[in-house]
Amino acid sequence: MNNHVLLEMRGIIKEFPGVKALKSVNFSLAAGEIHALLGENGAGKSTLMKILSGVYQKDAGEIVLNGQTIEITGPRQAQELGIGIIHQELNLVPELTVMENIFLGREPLRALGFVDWKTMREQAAQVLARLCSDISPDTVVSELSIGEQQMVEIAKALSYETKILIMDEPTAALTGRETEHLFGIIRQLAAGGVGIVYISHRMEELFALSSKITVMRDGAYIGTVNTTEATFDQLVKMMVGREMTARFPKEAASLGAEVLRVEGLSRQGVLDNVTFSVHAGEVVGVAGLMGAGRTEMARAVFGADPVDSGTINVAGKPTTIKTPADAIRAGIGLITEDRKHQGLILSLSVGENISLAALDTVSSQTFVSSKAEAGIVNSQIDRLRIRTPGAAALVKNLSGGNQQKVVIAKWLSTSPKVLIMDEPTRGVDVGAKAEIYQIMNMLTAAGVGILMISSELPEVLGMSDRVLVMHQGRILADMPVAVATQEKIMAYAAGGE
Amino acid sequence: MAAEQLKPKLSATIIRKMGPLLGLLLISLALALLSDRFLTVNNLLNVTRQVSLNAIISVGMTLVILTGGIDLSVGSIVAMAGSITAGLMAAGQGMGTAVIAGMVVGSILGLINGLLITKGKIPPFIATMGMMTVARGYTLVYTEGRPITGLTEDFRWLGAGYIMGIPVPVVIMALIFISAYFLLKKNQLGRYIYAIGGNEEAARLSGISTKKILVTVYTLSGLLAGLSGIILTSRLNSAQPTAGMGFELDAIAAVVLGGTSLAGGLGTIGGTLVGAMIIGVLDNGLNLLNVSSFYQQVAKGAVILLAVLLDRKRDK
Amino acid sequence: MAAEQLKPKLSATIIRKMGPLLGLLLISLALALLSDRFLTVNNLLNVTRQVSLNAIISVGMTLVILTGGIDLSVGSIVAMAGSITAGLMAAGQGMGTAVIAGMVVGSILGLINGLLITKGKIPPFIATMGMMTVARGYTLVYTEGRPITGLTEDFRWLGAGYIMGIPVPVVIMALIFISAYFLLKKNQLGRYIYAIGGNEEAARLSGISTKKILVTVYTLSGLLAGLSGIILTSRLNSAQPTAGMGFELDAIAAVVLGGTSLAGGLGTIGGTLVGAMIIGVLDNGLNLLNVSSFYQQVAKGAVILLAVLLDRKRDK
Amino acid sequence: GCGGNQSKEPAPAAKKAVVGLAVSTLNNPFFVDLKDGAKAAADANGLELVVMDAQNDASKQLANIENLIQQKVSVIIVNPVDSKAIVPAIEAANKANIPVITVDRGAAGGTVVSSIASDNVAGGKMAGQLIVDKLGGKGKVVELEGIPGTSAANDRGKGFNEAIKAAAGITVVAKQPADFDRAKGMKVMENILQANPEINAVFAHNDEMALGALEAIKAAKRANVMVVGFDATADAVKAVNEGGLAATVAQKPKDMGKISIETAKKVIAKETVPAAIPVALELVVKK
Ligand SMILES: Nc1ncnc2c1ncn2[C@@H]1O[C@H](COP(=O)(O)OP(=O)(O)OP(=O)(O)O)[C@@H](O)[C@H]1O
Ligand SMILES: Nc1ncnc2c1ncn2[C@@H]1O[C@H](COP(=O)(O)OP(=O)(O)OP(=O)(O)O)[C@@H](O)[C@H]1O
Ligand SMILES: O[C@@H]1[C@H](O)[C@H](O)CO[C@H]1O
Ligand SMILES: [Mg+2]
Ligand SMILES: [Mg+2]
Repeated sequence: MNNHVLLEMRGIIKEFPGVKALKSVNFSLAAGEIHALLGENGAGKSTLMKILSGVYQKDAGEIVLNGQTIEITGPRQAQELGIGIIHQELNLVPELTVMENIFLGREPLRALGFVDWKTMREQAAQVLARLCSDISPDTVVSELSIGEQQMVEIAKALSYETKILIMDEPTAALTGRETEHLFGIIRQLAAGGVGIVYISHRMEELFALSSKITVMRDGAYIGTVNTTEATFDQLVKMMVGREMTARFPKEAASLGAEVLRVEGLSRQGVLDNVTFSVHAGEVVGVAGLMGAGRTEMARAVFGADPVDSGTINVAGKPTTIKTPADAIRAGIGLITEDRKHQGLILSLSVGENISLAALDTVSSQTFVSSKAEAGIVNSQIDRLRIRTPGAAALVKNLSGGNQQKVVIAKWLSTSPKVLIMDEPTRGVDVGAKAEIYQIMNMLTAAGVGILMISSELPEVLGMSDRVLVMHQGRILADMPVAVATQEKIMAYAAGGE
Repeated sequence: MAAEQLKPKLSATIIRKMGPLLGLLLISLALALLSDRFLTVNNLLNVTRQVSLNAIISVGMTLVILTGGIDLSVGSIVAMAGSITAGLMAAGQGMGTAVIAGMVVGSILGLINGLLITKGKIPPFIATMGMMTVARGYTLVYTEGRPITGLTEDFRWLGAGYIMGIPVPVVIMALIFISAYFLLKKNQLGRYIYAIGGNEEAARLSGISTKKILVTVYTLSGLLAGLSGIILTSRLNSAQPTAGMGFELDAIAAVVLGGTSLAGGLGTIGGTLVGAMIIGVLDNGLNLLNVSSFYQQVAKGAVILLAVLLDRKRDK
Repeated sequence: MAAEQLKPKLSATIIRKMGPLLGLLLISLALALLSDRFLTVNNLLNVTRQVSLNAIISVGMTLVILTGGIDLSVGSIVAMAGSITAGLMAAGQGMGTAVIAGMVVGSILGLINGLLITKGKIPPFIATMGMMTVARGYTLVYTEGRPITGLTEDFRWLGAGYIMGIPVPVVIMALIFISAYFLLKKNQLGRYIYAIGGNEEAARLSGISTKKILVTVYTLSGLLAGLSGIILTSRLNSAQPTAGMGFELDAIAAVVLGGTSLAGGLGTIGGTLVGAMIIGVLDNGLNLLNVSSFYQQVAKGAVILLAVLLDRKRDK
Repeated sequence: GCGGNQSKEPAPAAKKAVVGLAVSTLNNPFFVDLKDGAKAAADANGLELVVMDAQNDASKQLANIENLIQQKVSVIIVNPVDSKAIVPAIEAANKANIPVITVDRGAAGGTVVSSIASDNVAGGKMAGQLIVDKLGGKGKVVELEGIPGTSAANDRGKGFNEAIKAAAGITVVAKQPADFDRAKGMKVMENILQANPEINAVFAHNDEMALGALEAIKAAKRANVMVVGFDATADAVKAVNEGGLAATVAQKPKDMGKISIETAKKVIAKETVPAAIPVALELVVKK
């Protein structure tokens, strides 16, 4: 076997103003190995990989590639060294086409810097075909859904020869089918001798895919284990430093009256006669493949997008919802799937983000009472155990999981009757996930109805009371969780019976 | 650990906020050393009065820039509000009516800017650039290209009077800055302004009526430009159809020198006051030092660049 | 289904691109009906020659705006490059040396803009605003506030000559537009310009040296402004220290009227040509119709707003 | 407390007296000449001259004069951006007991010890009369206007139109602003030429626009169009002598600058000076 050591990172240290992100981390990767990197949100996984791919420069430590100590000074140089990366955050140019994005910075050229479009299109089509994707190379990226954009990112990383391929949560926006294709390709690459670094918060993926798992905690290296010898509980303990009880700590709440009833919601080409209801204390899970229209449905109910027809009842009363403000007034909250662009104001503090949708309740005449505001902000920070230096810290400096909790806190501050959660645990570590599930329990116990859109089937099955399955803008199935199985859901999601 | 992390960040923020003030003090120190006329009570009152016109406009510009927008029409609004105020007084109206009319005109032009931007979806740069041309043209039509005189006697007080030894424009400016400070720091509207500038879509999805707030902000900018135009008219004891040309650039420079980001979402009103003072002190100082007018332009541009450059470098 | 979806999108794109052209045709039609002088070969050549100065600057402005930036210094660069070219000729240098020197001056000023923006991290609006003031001031210093005359005879050809019946400035403009078209459509640099405007971080992570490209773009903008200044000097047979004032607004208007987004990443060079023609035809038409000077400004601003408004509305 | 100290300083007998000159703009050769004339005269008369440039902005000029008052100059010579808007500035100088002299353009109020000016209305009339005479009272004329709203544009236009109206056979076929700017003068003239197949004369409110118009006329190869400018700048006088321009109204800005300094010197010496010093306008035609 060709499993010689490709890469050694030793004693890597990296400090950001006020944060020691990496405190002497070691990591090594062999050719043909699929090596998972695991750790809580903010443990330093992305930072370590950004150093390897030339985005950040290390403060101290050593990187040895093929036996040679090297300095990586920029993304271009990392590429030339054969290091490819799929970043955690999408990094596409929305105005350019799929193929232009795939080959950005490495366009096939003819004389005088003129771009060879034909070759570019052919090669892009080849990579996309390898991923079994039907995205056209000529589509403008802004017209793609997040999931599709994620596929383009993957195609981009696959489009050139790498010796090391880093994948930082590549499946966060993918559903089962695309994930399976991707795994096939990853195994194929590894068989060809490529060393793969795989970061994911989905534990079952790590067990299915990786051969080794390195665990980090608080910027420190904790240890490396062989996947076959590792157990779920052991890994979690390494990650969070304590035992964790249950993965899906679902507590059944008693169902109350109907809090949300949506009837005949339609929008040309996107939503087709969507009808469903949510009761107080109930979690309704929504499953479906990428682009099934789940996000569109959530946005339509929330008044973020216009609809052609349909009625909405909140707590038994017919309600007209034309804007998000209408929805909030009626008692609906929406946790968007894209927290960076739609959920958070990155330039504001944690506290200002948390109180943003509930300023009315802490103001007299439009003047904000700092005391009342601090009251709700601090109680949310405590209640959700948000890890932040304080309410005044900038939200952009928190880890992904904690940012997600800030978004949840914002909506809890409005005391909603119905909370729509679109991919609420996307990119969130197991520990924080369990905490979010506990929050959901807390809410349902208090009589809140939850509509939870999720692409993780275990989560849908583990946390819902009822499951809806969407396909091409329609709800194809509405069943109690007791009768739902992965296979059944997948069948409906694909449009079958 | 939490407290530990808070400290370095806080002091960094303070330095960031103090940067412009430091710049102002340095420039003032240099001028005080070069000219014995600079650091007199009289001259400082003089500078502050000169600064007040731009500073008042800059308050509105700060709000606009905080939302991530820009207002190029303020100079033309200065001229139009001033002309209409003067026109009414020349036609026999009292000062009160005329002043209110001028402020209403400024507000309406600002309102139109806001509607063009929110309802018409025209980028702020273009919407307010169009307004700049139209309002200037209309002012010329209204005044027939001539200055308007024959203003009432009491009207002069606005630009030339004193309240307890402080020039009236300075008092007005102070009141506006204090209000703006509270608006931005303590008020819901202020919070929403920062939120829109930080991430308009997220603000909208948090239930904020972003359009209403943007319209309010441009209206306020128009109102303040109008007020500044009225004070200018009083100072000159006549309305000039060509008044206010280029004022937009001085206002934008004041806001940016004060540390507010043109991308929106970040900045303070106190910074803007400091920024406006830097420009005013520079103008005044270069005059006192008898720097040739051509070199004055070179120097002014260079100092502004240098100040922003140092500010940004320090940030790194 | 894919093909089905593709069609409406394609035709929508075409309409989007045709919008400005439609506007130009409508305005031209109106003018042709109002004035029998408008639609003559002579006048059309005349308009095109007048437009060429702004159009050449607008090509550079298009590149800059596509990256998400802005260049307010072009008007001052026009004056400085023109003055230095004229100054050299007046001092006895030949036309060739003088013209090259003028273009080098434009490029250097653009280069400085680029460095201030990339190395100095000054926002483009502020960096080029500072340059606008400094370059204007320096031009006044250099010319002592007077026009420079005494240019060589052959130099006149650049602004007043013809090549096969076509005015030389128009030929130059055409060559520049064709080059820019290929640059943006077919060339790698063009890709990078769009990429930086669309998502600078993504471009950087793709290994593109964004700074180098930004510096190149601002340098090109300076070069083209310089060239325009040289042609203007030839047209006037003298260099004016006040030349080019306000040119930046016309160039920005041309780019935006042409459908390019001020946020960067979206737009075409063909649109800019149409945008520049709209402004030129408007100026020419209002002159032909002998519209009173005051109303000209109102009309020009209103038409620009209306055009952008319709363009944006249709987009919805 | 330092303001009081300084006024108690002994009067610097040996120090040169300082004269402030607040010019409307230095972007225009006319005012550069005025300033140069003043500078030369100040040097010759042992005075220190402080020049301020308002860049054609009335509010900037007010600030300029306030700053001159802060410097406690002995005399302020002002070339107003606008005759009416300058009044508060002059009143402020009056209050500070600094004598004020106006030059080129007058002031509509305040106490001015002497005003040195050419009469722009009269100048416009002279230009108009010349055109009427040369055309034999018949023909089509164009008026290129200065920056809308400036007193020079208003007054010259007024004088010109008074002269033209007196001749029934003369019609103004186009009247467009070109902002005292040569490039705009050329562009506007090009368009006017397109619109009007027959044009006999052009009056431009200053030489810059006249020279721009001349280039446009030459390029269009239109013969027999007489162009009259205003200011008699060096370029324009040269063009008159070469037969390009028909005439220009000379304002003698250098003399204005010189006379204003000489007047200031007399004011400092407490001599009496005439309240109005007219500077002769002169029609410059080919010698
Ligand atoms: N540019 C930055 N400036 C300041 N702090 C940063 C920056 N990038 C990361 N950090 C901090 O460094 C730490 C490590 O972050 P990193 O993104 O590497 O975590 P991660 O393990 O990838 O987490 P996640 O699973 O949420 O993606 C966190 O505390 C984070 O807030
Ligand atoms: N910005 C956009 N422009 C054009 N089409 C879009 C856009 N966003 C989404 N779509 C399309 O709308 C449809 C529904 O997308 P949506 O994001 O609602 O799906 P989803 O079920 O929420 O999937 P995901 O798992 O990706 O969130 C898809 O066909 C998608 O391609
Ligand atoms: O008298 C001057 C000159 O004619 C100049 O050309 C424009 O401004 C006027 O006031
Ligand atoms: Mg990460
Ligand atoms: Mg979705």
